[in-house]
Order: sequence, then structure tokens, then C-alpha cells
Amino acid sequence: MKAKYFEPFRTLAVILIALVIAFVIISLVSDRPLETILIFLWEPLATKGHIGNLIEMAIPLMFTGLSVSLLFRANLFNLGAEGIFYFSGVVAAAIAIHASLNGFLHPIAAIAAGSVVGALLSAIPGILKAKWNANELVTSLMFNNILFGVGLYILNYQLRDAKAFSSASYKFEPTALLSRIWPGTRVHAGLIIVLVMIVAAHVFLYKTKWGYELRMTGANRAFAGYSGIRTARVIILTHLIAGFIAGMGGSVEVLGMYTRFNWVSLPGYGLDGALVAMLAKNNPLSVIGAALFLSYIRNGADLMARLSDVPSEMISIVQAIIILLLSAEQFLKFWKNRMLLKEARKHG
Amino acid sequence: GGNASESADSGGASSPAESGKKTKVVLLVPGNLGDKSFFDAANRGMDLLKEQLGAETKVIEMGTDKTKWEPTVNDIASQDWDFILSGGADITEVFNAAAEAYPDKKFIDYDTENPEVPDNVYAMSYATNEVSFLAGAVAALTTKSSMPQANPDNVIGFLGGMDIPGINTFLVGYIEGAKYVDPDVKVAVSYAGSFSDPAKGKELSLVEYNSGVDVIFNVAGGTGLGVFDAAKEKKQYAIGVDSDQAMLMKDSDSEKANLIVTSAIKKIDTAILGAVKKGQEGTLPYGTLERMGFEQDGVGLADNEIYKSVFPADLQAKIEDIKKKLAAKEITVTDASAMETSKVEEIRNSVKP
Amino acid sequence: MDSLWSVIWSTDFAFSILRVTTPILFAALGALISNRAGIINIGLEGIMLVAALTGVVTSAYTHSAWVGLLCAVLSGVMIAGILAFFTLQFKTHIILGGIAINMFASGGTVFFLYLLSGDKGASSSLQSKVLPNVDIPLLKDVPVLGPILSGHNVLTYASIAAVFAVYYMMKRTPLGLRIRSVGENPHAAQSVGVSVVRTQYTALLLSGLLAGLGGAYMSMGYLSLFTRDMTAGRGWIAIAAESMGRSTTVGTTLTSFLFGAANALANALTVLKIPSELIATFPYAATVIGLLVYAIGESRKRKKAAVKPNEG
Amino acid sequence: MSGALLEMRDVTKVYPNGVMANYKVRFSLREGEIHAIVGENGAGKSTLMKMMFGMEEPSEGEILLRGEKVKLASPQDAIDRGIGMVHQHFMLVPSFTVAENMVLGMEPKKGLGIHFAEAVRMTEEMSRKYNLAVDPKAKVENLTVGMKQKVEILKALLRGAKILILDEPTAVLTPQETEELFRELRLLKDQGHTIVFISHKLKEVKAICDRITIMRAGRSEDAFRTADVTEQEISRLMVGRDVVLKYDKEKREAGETILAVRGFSLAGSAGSRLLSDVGFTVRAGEIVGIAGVEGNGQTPLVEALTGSLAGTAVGGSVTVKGADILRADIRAIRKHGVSYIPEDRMRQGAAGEASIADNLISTQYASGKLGGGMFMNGGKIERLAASLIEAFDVRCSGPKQPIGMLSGGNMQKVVVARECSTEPDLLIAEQPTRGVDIGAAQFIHRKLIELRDRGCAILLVSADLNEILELSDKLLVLYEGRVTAYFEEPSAVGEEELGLYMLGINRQDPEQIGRAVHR
Ligand SMILES: Nc1ncnc2c1ncn2[C@@H]1O[C@H](COP(=O)(O)OP(=O)(O)OP(=O)(O)O)[C@@H](O)[C@H]1O
Ligand SMILES: Nc1ncnc2c1ncn2[C@@H]1O[C@H](COP(=O)(O)OP(=O)(O)OP(=O)(O)O)[C@@H](O)[C@H]1O
Ligand SMILES: [Mg+2]
Ligand SMILES: [Mg+2]
Repeated sequence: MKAKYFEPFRTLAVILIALVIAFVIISLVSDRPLETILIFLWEPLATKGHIGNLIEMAIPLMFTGLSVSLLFRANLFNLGAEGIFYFSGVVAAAIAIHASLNGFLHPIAAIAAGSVVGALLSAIPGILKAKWNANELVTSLMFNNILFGVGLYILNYQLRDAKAFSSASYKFEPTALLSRIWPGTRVHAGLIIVLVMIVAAHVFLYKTKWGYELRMTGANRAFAGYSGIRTARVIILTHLIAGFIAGMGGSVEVLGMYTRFNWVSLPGYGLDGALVAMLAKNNPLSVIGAALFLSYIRNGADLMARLSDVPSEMISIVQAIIILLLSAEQFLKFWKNRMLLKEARKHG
Repeated sequence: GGNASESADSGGASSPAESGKKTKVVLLVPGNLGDKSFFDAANRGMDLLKEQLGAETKVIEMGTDKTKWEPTVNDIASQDWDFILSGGADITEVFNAAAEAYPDKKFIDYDTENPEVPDNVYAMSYATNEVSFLAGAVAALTTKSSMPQANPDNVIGFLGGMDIPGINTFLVGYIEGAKYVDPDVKVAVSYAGSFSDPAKGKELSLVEYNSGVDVIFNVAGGTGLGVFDAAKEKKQYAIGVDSDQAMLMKDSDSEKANLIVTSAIKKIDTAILGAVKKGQEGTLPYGTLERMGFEQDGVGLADNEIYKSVFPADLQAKIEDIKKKLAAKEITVTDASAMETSKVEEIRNSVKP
Repeated sequence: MDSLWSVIWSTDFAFSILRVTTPILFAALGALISNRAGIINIGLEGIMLVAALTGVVTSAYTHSAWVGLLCAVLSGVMIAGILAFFTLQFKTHIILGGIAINMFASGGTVFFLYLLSGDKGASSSLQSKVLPNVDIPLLKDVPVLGPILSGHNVLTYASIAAVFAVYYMMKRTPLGLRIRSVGENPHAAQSVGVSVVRTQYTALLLSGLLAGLGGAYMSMGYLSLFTRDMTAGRGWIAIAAESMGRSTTVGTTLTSFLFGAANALANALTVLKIPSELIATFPYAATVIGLLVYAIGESRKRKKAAVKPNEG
Repeated sequence: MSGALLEMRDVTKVYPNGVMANYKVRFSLREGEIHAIVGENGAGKSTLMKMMFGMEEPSEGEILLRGEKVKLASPQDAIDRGIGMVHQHFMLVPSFTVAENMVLGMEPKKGLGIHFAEAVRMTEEMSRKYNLAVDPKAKVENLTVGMKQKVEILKALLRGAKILILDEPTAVLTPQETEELFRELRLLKDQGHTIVFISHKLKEVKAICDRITIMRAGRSEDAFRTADVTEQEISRLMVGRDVVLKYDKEKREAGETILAVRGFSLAGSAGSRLLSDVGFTVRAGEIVGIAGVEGNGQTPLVEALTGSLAGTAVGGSVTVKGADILRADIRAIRKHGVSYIPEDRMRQGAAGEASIADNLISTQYASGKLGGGMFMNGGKIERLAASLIEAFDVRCSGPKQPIGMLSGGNMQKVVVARECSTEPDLLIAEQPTRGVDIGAAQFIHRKLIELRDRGCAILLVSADLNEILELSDKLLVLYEGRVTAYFEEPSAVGEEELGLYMLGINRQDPEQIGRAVHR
């Protein structure tokens, strides 16, 4: 085997090993372990509806994964996508409820508002970092809680429909909802939006001057500054873009999957986005695969819990093992080294 | 996530009962079990179905990600179940939509306030405001009583998980009940902002106790468990919620249990049992929302041994009296489930110490 | 307003700051040790959660709070060991590893609680033990100071002791020197025979130990039970505190107390007529402002230093 | 080959990225000798030494110590066997004191803690014994490079090293410091130590080494006795062709003034004077060299010229083509046609993870040459990168390779290529050939002369006297922040004479120094 085939081979081996471990754990609690694990593996792809579920869940993961990967690319350890996703959802919901526009402009206006608010909010940690070197991890973690509190306040005091008997907003105007693009599933136009954003981010990162500045600032800020790149501006710009994308994600999720806004806790997509970004090695295009993969194992887990006798919490153990092993770069490396030596000898 | 605990009933799968086929019931939990509140109570109802009706049951936890509820409900509706159960304000819309899509299936919404009920759905609501009214009366009587830990201050406390309608229904009933026995009573209210942070629950309770409160009513899920820790530390009283929380703790920590004067119980488990039973008999009034009050035994105060020994007998009599008046509709209690947030705030502020 | 002042100017309030700070301080010290060794451990939240459950379960089965504490700490060390194994041996990215540990802990604790007690939410059916509160003999009778400083849980005192221990360890012991060298210049450490991997293992295990103490405090000191996700973000707060404290023992301790005080104050603010959603944001807003004031001060200082002397 | 103290047999090393750094290398070290290893950048010298020191494991082959096969799995194994190494890049912890760096990993203890007083005493004792003066309590980040070098050697000796590996120890030293080091090495040899010495400076190799092993493209040949080969022969064996060490540089009339520094004084943070009344001009088509022992104001001067002024300008002016640049940032300065080869290529000069192509375009990606508007044309970038890689003979697998994988010399060529490719009016070159092999150094020198001939003004700051005397058209000496000498005919100045000015022993009169400023 050639060394360059090592990565796919390792990935395959890792997945197999993770599955064996998962199987062993499942055997401990399940009477029919084989059947159970087959549900986990196959059921998410078994019906059109389930494939739809897999894709619709991947959409927010792609948004936050893309947002976080840009930040990580610029060497900014910012986990603020979580709060922005939530708050922009509130903003989009407000427009979806209160504005009256036609079916084409309405979602655009709501998403644009959510995205812009996301960008502006995200710029705050960016400016603090760029101007005063305030640690962006701290500010972003704090902002998550602040945005959640303020968002929830707006929901309860401004948007709440008392007739929903819960913390849910008024119903969105039907014109604001994103249209379904795959009949028989709930896959909505957000998929197209996110794919366009991913391609745009790819072009931005690798084909434009700003993207180049971002990559160099991330790779070595002293080098970028020495070369004449205004790194403070790059940091702010990166935050703006990342916030824009995260905000767009929150808005799209709200308009694509809901008819009212009713999140009373942070939805968790921010940290998941960090997971997706890391799995994608901060590459925009790879975010698609990473998000689909995460969505696949989560949907598999849900279905396993639904259709078998395994409690759902067990799944988080299996997920953790898969993630740990999948990113274990050194795992099976000795093998690669052997292959490299063999090849080198042949050429040497 | 979604848990499934499938039960093979004790009778054995191969020996069909007289009806020829076991009743198949599925419970869809819009959240996770372990809330010590209505999800757990519904789960206990499923156990009752299994034990008393010999039903084949399954419980699915749908988790907190609301986007997953619709596909799960639809998936289940397309399967072969005799009764599909779920409950909670958030799920009702999804649930009713599924019911309309599957008109030949039977659905039971065990906890909703929504009066629009499709023809194949039976819906229940609980007079939580009324039982909270009683809890408020107990609290207001406690704080002025000669009970050993009661202080002269005329302030009672409330700890909510979040400032949301489901919680404020309890709050408003509680305040009205307290004011019914003593118009001058003050109510300290705090919300933890979370249903899973007992440490925060404890801190907020301590602040309340330290400011002169001597009894706190908790409606906060896991967070509320911190109230009892604070009560034990401060040797003050508490009131439980949803299930008889004193009895739950009696074996593991009797000192704590003895400070829980009573609990405001929502009897979801027996309500579910009753509904399915009627369903089997064919007497369930589909298409209606039934309110489970004291008469229907849908709600009630826990009158356990602790209540009987700790809460003075003359005060118990007063509570009994109020309960009768409530049942006879001589007293009406505001239902805050559809109240504007600002209105709730107004009520809250009017009794702030 | 009066009621707010009466709450804040009470010894109870000062007492509560120490109580609220304890778990954050433990975890922040844990974050500090691993960070100084060059590895950012974001799995603290999960480690605390696992330790909290372990303490409750083992103390219930052995009827000893101390055995429970020991097991809780060991479980923290074990989880940190798993994280270390993957990140140091297999080179799993430390951030991913931390996320995986948190994921594992959040579901795994509920799963094991369910297996052990049939309950998914709380451990209230287990007769778990709590660690004692300690009255300090002379101090407890001193007015004002006594009620504030005496009568805390034994682990609160342990957390203060841990501050001194960590300070001494980092500054004065061979291990501390090696941890700092590995974090600052791993090649330098390696070149003199200090094993980078072994040192990082030690640092991660120590951070697991401290987070384990924090977890044990949550379920066996602060509270007397375990509930699902009961750490409620304290691990993340600790990471922020460590980061804001610029990875120094003194700074981290101060910022942990700042968080504790802001939280205690937020709890006291509930007596005001402010919507609870907004009160909940107070500790975080206070932190951002604190960080900002500090950061601006620092950058002013730097600029001044560069501009001040006008003649040679 | 018997009787060797240490022997490496057919050692092969393949890095995980597939680079074969060593192939069947044989190396043998005799007790008590100073043994040189020479070779071009990337020939595999450091890799071989790292294996000898247990920092890298050989993919194949064996290492024998006193005839016995040994497995060196970690530096600790090597240290235990009496092998010590001073690395090409400093292996010190900057925030620690000298004593702390010395004892790291073998700390003397008192109770649970470190016995700091003992550490200081141990350091002082070693320092006396080997006649290497260091201050045990000084923080390493405040030390000069020469000092750091001494600490590194003492560190190895403290650990009982009998075999001492020195990987390019002189690359950052002044001639005087190098001389001192050589005296110390001879002393060590006399005390029974065996030394492996790596250097690109063949004169040094000739001066102190007994035997010499030449490496080329990861392979080795048998060792020579140094006395048997000439410098020319060595360099031919290394590079595979003759290397000319003299440049025929035509005289050229200098053009208009590009850079003008007039009466420039700079105060540091503690009120200290970094620069006092420095004045000189650099005109189009001339190379002005600045010589001086490191730490005499070169760094603040270059910082002031490149937009990162650290301190307060107390007086004077700095202009490029008439424009004041003292308060401009580097972006604005570069817009005036200024290029800059920084001293520290790892920190400022390159982004290690980024590709060679990305590193090559960092100063001209925005110029419009590589694509209009906000887009960049991948094809154009690739062509530019490929042509620069070829023109500057960068040894790499292609423009997409991460620059961090290159050897030091090749990385430096990338930096030089980038700074030369923008057709600058003024080039500030700071230590442009530090750690670069003679082949590459010669190449870089040629490029600088070529640039000068095209009319570029060049300010050359270097600690390498040979380089500075060869290249400069005009030469200044900095001592304690002042210009102490100005030569209009550097080629006529001897190294010894220059040394006297650099050490502050001699000083020219103000009038002569004043000539450095034209017009
Ligand atoms: N850690 C590493 N990973 C991958 N490749 C490496 C690594 N270190 C060195 N190399 C490669 O191995 C080869 C030999 O490098 P080495 O550092 O041994 O050269 P050298 O002879 O010391 O060069 P120089 O004179 O520039 O120091 C080079 O091609 C280099 O790019
Ligand atoms: N007796 C000693 N001999 C040598 N070095 C020492 C001695 N005592 C302390 N050091 C080292 O000198 C440095 C200063 O020590 P000290 O503990 O006094 O620092 P500090 O003033 O507390 O520092 P900080 O302000 O960063 O907290 C430390 O790096 C320490 O390890
Ligand atoms: Mg100090
Ligand atoms: Mg080298």
C-alpha cells in the first residue's frame, strides 16, 4: 500500500474500531446488539424522510461550522457563534412576525437583519481583541450568556404570544417562511443558502486578497504585520464575517424549521460548530462533509434510541469515542512510517 | 435523543389476554426524562398502564431540539399504536398537526392548555393554578404560625426555573392563595434561569431565607432540588412540586423531608391511566380539552405524614375549607398560562417585599 | 434598594462569595496547571460532572463521605487520563478531545445514574454523604470576620489551600519548573531530558484532580445530591477566569473571586424589580467590563512605557 | 573504523512527511577530537545530530557507543551516556533565570522544593571550572546571544557531557565572541571532551577541527583529516562545483539620496539612550553596511526604519525619498518602495504553515500584479512563485509545500526572493545570510549586488564581517548607539582594524563621521 493512501485507510480503520467499541458497549445494555447497531448505521439513510432529517440537521451545523472555521483559521479562539446564533434567531423572528412583505423579500429581509446583527455583535469581541488585545475566548463566552439573557427577555416581553401558553413568539407571517425544496421532506431553501455561503467562503479564503490576509494573519500575525497587512483590521473583519454567517445560520434555522420562535435555552450549535470546524480542519468545503457526518451519527443515535432498547444517553459515549479516535492523528502512524521507509528505500 | 424502554409485560408475550391483543401505548417525551416533574410523572403513568392494564408500552425521549419532534411524532403516528401520548405546551401544535394527518389514530395530549383539539385527540389540562393557590395558602399560614421554624416576618418565597408561562401559572395561583389568607403577605420571587442548576437554586433560596422568608415554594425541576438543601441548612420550610417530594426524600434524608410541609401535586400518572382505561372502554371524549381539578383527582396537595404532623391541625382545617370552596367554585383562581408577561410582572411586583 | 443593601451588607453575602467561588476556583486552578504546560483543557466541565456523580454514588455505597471524595477525585484524574492518553499519545486535537469529554460526561453520567438508580434526573434516592462544614476555633467568635470566614465546607478551605499549593508548586518545585518550561519552550525542556509528554500527562492529571475536587464539592459540599448537568457551565467560567487571570496563580484566584462575587451579587439583585433574564446576564457583563478596563489599562501602560522618558 | 568512540552505521531517517533527511549515513567519532560536519542547507546535518542525541529515532541503522550498540530513545538516554548537544536554535526557556535553565530536569532539592541557592552555586562552579562567565540570576530573555550560547554549553557540561555536539554555534556570534568560543572549545578538548562541530564557515572549520565529515543530500562520505583538504576542496565536495568567495563588483556612481537619517536620537523605556545623534544617507545604487557587535543599536535603528519604533524619538529625522517615515507604519513605508529582510525569519520572515507561494507574495498580493480588484489570480501566483523558486534556486518540492518544512537556508532564500522581487528603491537587509550555507550565501550576495546595480539603495546590517567588508560600498560602525566610524573604501579596511572600532577602542573624529551624510 502506498503512503498517500494512508489517510483514507486510517479513517476507515478508525471508524471500524469505533464501531467495534460501540458494539461492545451496546452489547452491555442491549439484548439485540447486532440489530441495534445496524439501526444506528443504516436507519438514517433508510427512508427519504430520514435522509431529509439528516440534511436539515446538517444545515445549522454547516453555518456554525463555517463561521467557527473562519475564526479558527485566523487563529482566533472565539466560541461566540452560540450566542449569536440565538440572538439573530430572535431578530429574524421579530421581522418575520412584524414586517409585512411579499414571499420573496420577507425571508431575505429577516435573514439579512439577523445576519447583520450577528456581524455587529461579533465585531465587539473582535474590536476588543484588535484594539486592546482582550482575550476573545473570554469575551465570546461571556457574550453567549449575555445575548441569551437579552434575547430571552425580548422573547418574553416583546414577542411572546400569550395564546401559545408557553414562551413562544407569535406565529411568523407565512410569507417569511423558507420554502421546502425537496418534496416529502423538510429540507428547506437554507440548504442552498449555506452551500452558496460555503462556496463563497472558499473563494473568499483562497482566491481573494482579504482571504489571503486572513490566512496569513492566522498563520503568523507578526509575519502578516511585517508584510504590511493591517492585522487589527483583519481580525475585526474576520469577526464580522464569522458573526454574519453565524447570524445567518440562526435566522435560517428559525425561518426554515419553525413557525414560531420558542428557544428557551441556547441551542448548542456554537460548540457543535467548533466540533465541525475542527473535524473539517478549518476548510470551508470540508465543513459540508463534517456537518453531514455529525448529523449522520446523531440521527443514527436518535433512531437507535427510538427503535431499540438502548437509552439515548449511551449514544453520547459512542459519539465521544468516534470523535476521539477519528481525530487521533498518531493512531496507526507507525504503519505509515513503515510504508514511508519502504518507499524511500525503493527510490533511494 | 430519545430513550426507549420497551417492556415485555409480566403476563408473557405469547399468552394473549381475553381481548386477544395487548393495548399498545407509546409516550413521546418532548424533552428528557429525569426532570422530577411532568415528564417523569408521565413515565410513571406508563408504568401504571403496564402494571394495571397489561399494556405494551414504549417511551421515547425526543430531547430538547424542537426540530426533531415533528419527524418523530410523524414516524410514530405512521406505526401501529393504539394510543399515542404526549404533553406540554410546546409540543401541542406539532401533535395536533400529526393527529390531523393520521385521522384513524388515537392521540392523548396529557398536558395542554390549548382549547383547539382535533377529533381524534383527547386533551387534558390541570388546575395547577388551584393547587398552587392551596400551596400559597399553606405558605402564608406557615409563615405566621407557631411552627418551630417559622419567624415573625410575614414573607414567603417562590423559586421558579425560568420566567415562563408554565412556571408563572404556579406563581400567580400561589400569590393569590397567599393573599387570600393574608392580604398583607409579601412574596419574594426569584428565577434561576435554568432547570438544571441546583447550586443556583440553593443560592437563590439562601438569599430569600436570609431576607426573612421562612417557606419557599419551588417550581424549578432539578434546580428546585437546591431549595431543599438550603432549607435543611437554614432550618426553614419548603413546599414541593409535581410529585410528593417529601416522600421521595424521606428514606435518604429524613431531616430534609421533615421540612417539606407539603407538595403541590399534578397527578399526571393517574390521569394517564384513567384516560387510557376510558379509551379501551370506548368512553374517552375525543375532541375535547378536559380540565383535571380536585374533583377529578387531577391535582392535590400532598397530605402525607409530615404534613399531618408538622402543619398544625387547625391550619389543616383551614386548608380543607379553602379546598372545598375551590371545588365548589366559590373561589376562582386566575389562570396565568395565557397572561401577558408584563401583567405577570405587575402581579409579582405588587407583593414584592 | 434598601433590601438590596441589607442583603449585600450582610456577612451572609460575603460568606456566599466564598461558597460560590469554590468550584470555579478549583477548576480554574486545574485549567491553570494544564495551560501552563501548553495544553488547554476544555474538558473541565465534563470532568467535574463525572466526579460529582462518582462522589455521590460511592459515598452512598460505602457510607463514607471521605471515600466518596477520594473516588470522586480519582474519577476526575481518570477522565483527565483518558483525555491525556488520546491527546498526547494519539495526537487527538486537544480541543476536540475536550469537547468529546464534555459530551461523554453529559450523557454518560445520566446513563450511569440510570443504570444504578433507575433515575435519570437526580440522585435523591441515594443516601449519599456530604463533607462536613468546619468551624474555625478562634476565628469563629470574631465579629464580622467569624461569620464570613468560619463555618465553610471543608472543600472551600481546601480550595484556598490549593491556591497556595499551586503557587508553591509552580514557582518552587521541580515539577512546576518543568511544567512551565514545557509550556513555554517544549524543545528546550526536551533537550535537557525533561519528557514533554510525561510532564503534560502529569499536568493534565493534576488538572483532573483539581476539577475532581470541584466536582465533589458540587455534589457533596455545596449540595448533597447529583443532578443532570449540575455543573451548569462552571467549567467554562473557570476557563474564562484562568484566561482572564493571564495564567498566573494570583490572577486566576482573583478573577475566580470576581466571578464568584458577580454571581453572588446577581443572586442578591433578584430582590430588585428587574426582569430575571437581564439579571442573569449581570455576572457576564461585569466580567466583560472588568476585562476591558484591565485590557485598556494594560495597553495604556505599554504605550506610556514606550513614550514617557523625554530625555536621556 | 574500530576504536571509534561513537559510530553511526547506515543510519536512515525518513520524516513523517516523507522527506528522507539521511540515507545510509556512516559517521565515526574518535575520542578527544574536534570533528566537523559540513554540508549545504538541508544536507541532513541537524537530523543526524538529533538522532545522536535521542531527539529523533532513526528509521533504520544502528548507533554504537564504545563499540556497543545503544538505543537512544530520548535525550535523557543520550545525556545518561555522556552526550550533550547545543542546538542550532536556542533551547532555553526565556522567562527563566540562567540558573533555572541550567538545572532544569536535574533540579537540586531542599525538602519538596527546588534548592535555588544550590542551583546558583552549581552554575557558578561550572562557570568557573570551564571559564565561561555567566550571571546565574539573570533572566535568559535579557541575555545577548553570546551569553545564551555559553549557557547552552554549560548546560551540556553540567549534565556530564563527554561528547559535545555543537550545531552551528557560531552563526550568531561576532568574530571576537567566536574567538572566545574557540579558546573554550580547545580548553574542553584538553580536558578530554570530544566535540562535534557544525558550521557553514569553512575558515572556522579549518581553524579548530581535526577531522571533517562532508554531507551532501542526506548522504555522507568518509571523514578527511582537516589538514589534508583546502577550503576550496571542501566547498567543491559540498556543493558539487567551485565556489567563488570574491565578487567582482564594479564601482558605480551613487545616485540620488533615498534614505536619509539625520541627527537621529532615540530614548528607550527606562530612559536609556538607544541611539545618539546617528546620521547617514543611503543613495541609489550603493550598499551601505552597518557593522557592530550585536546590541549596539542596530536593532532599534532597523525598527525605527521599518515602522516599529520602540521608544521615543528625541531628535532628528528619518526620511525616504524626502518623506518622513518615523511615525508611519510598515505598510506605508513599504508603499515608498522599501523592502525589508528581517533578522528573524521564523518570527517575522515567514508563516511556517503557509505554502511557499503564499510566503512569496505577502508583500505584493495587493499590488494588482496578481489579479485585479479583490481577487487574486491563482495561475499568476503559481507562475510568479515557480519563477522565483527557480531564479533563487529554492530546494523544495513545489510552490505548494509549506515553508516550515524547508531547511533554514532555503527558507532564507524565499525571504530574499520575496523582498527582491518587488523592485524596491530601498532594501533594508538585516543579517541576510545568517545560518545559510556558503552556496546559498554566495547566491544571496550576488542578488544583492545585482539589485544595487539596478539602482536600488541597500542598507546592510550584519554581524558577519567578511560579508560586510565584501559587499559594502560605504561602511559605518555602531558602538553604544553612536556612529564611531565611517569608511568610504570598506574593501581597504582590515578585519582587525574594524574590530577596534566595534569594541569601542578607537573612534573617528566628528568631521569624518559627518561625511556619512550626503547633501
Ligand atoms: N521535523 C522535520 N519534519 C520534516 N522534515 C524535516 C524536519 N526537520 C528537517 N526536515 C527536512 O530534512 C532535511 C534535512 O534537514 P536538516 O535540518 O537536517 O538539515 P541541515 O543540514 O541541518 O540544514 P541547515 O544547514 O539549514 O541547518 C531538510 O530537507 C528538511 O527540510
Ligand atoms: N534563591 C533563588 N535563587 C535563584 N532563583 C530564585 C530564587 N528564588 C526564586 N528564584 C526564581 O526567581 C524568580 C523570582 O522569584 P519570586 O518567587 O520571588 O518571584 P515573584 O516576585 O513572586 O514573581 P511574580 O511577580 O511573577 O509572582 C522565579 O522565577 C523563581 O523561580
Ligand atoms: Mg510573587
Ligand atoms: Mg541544521
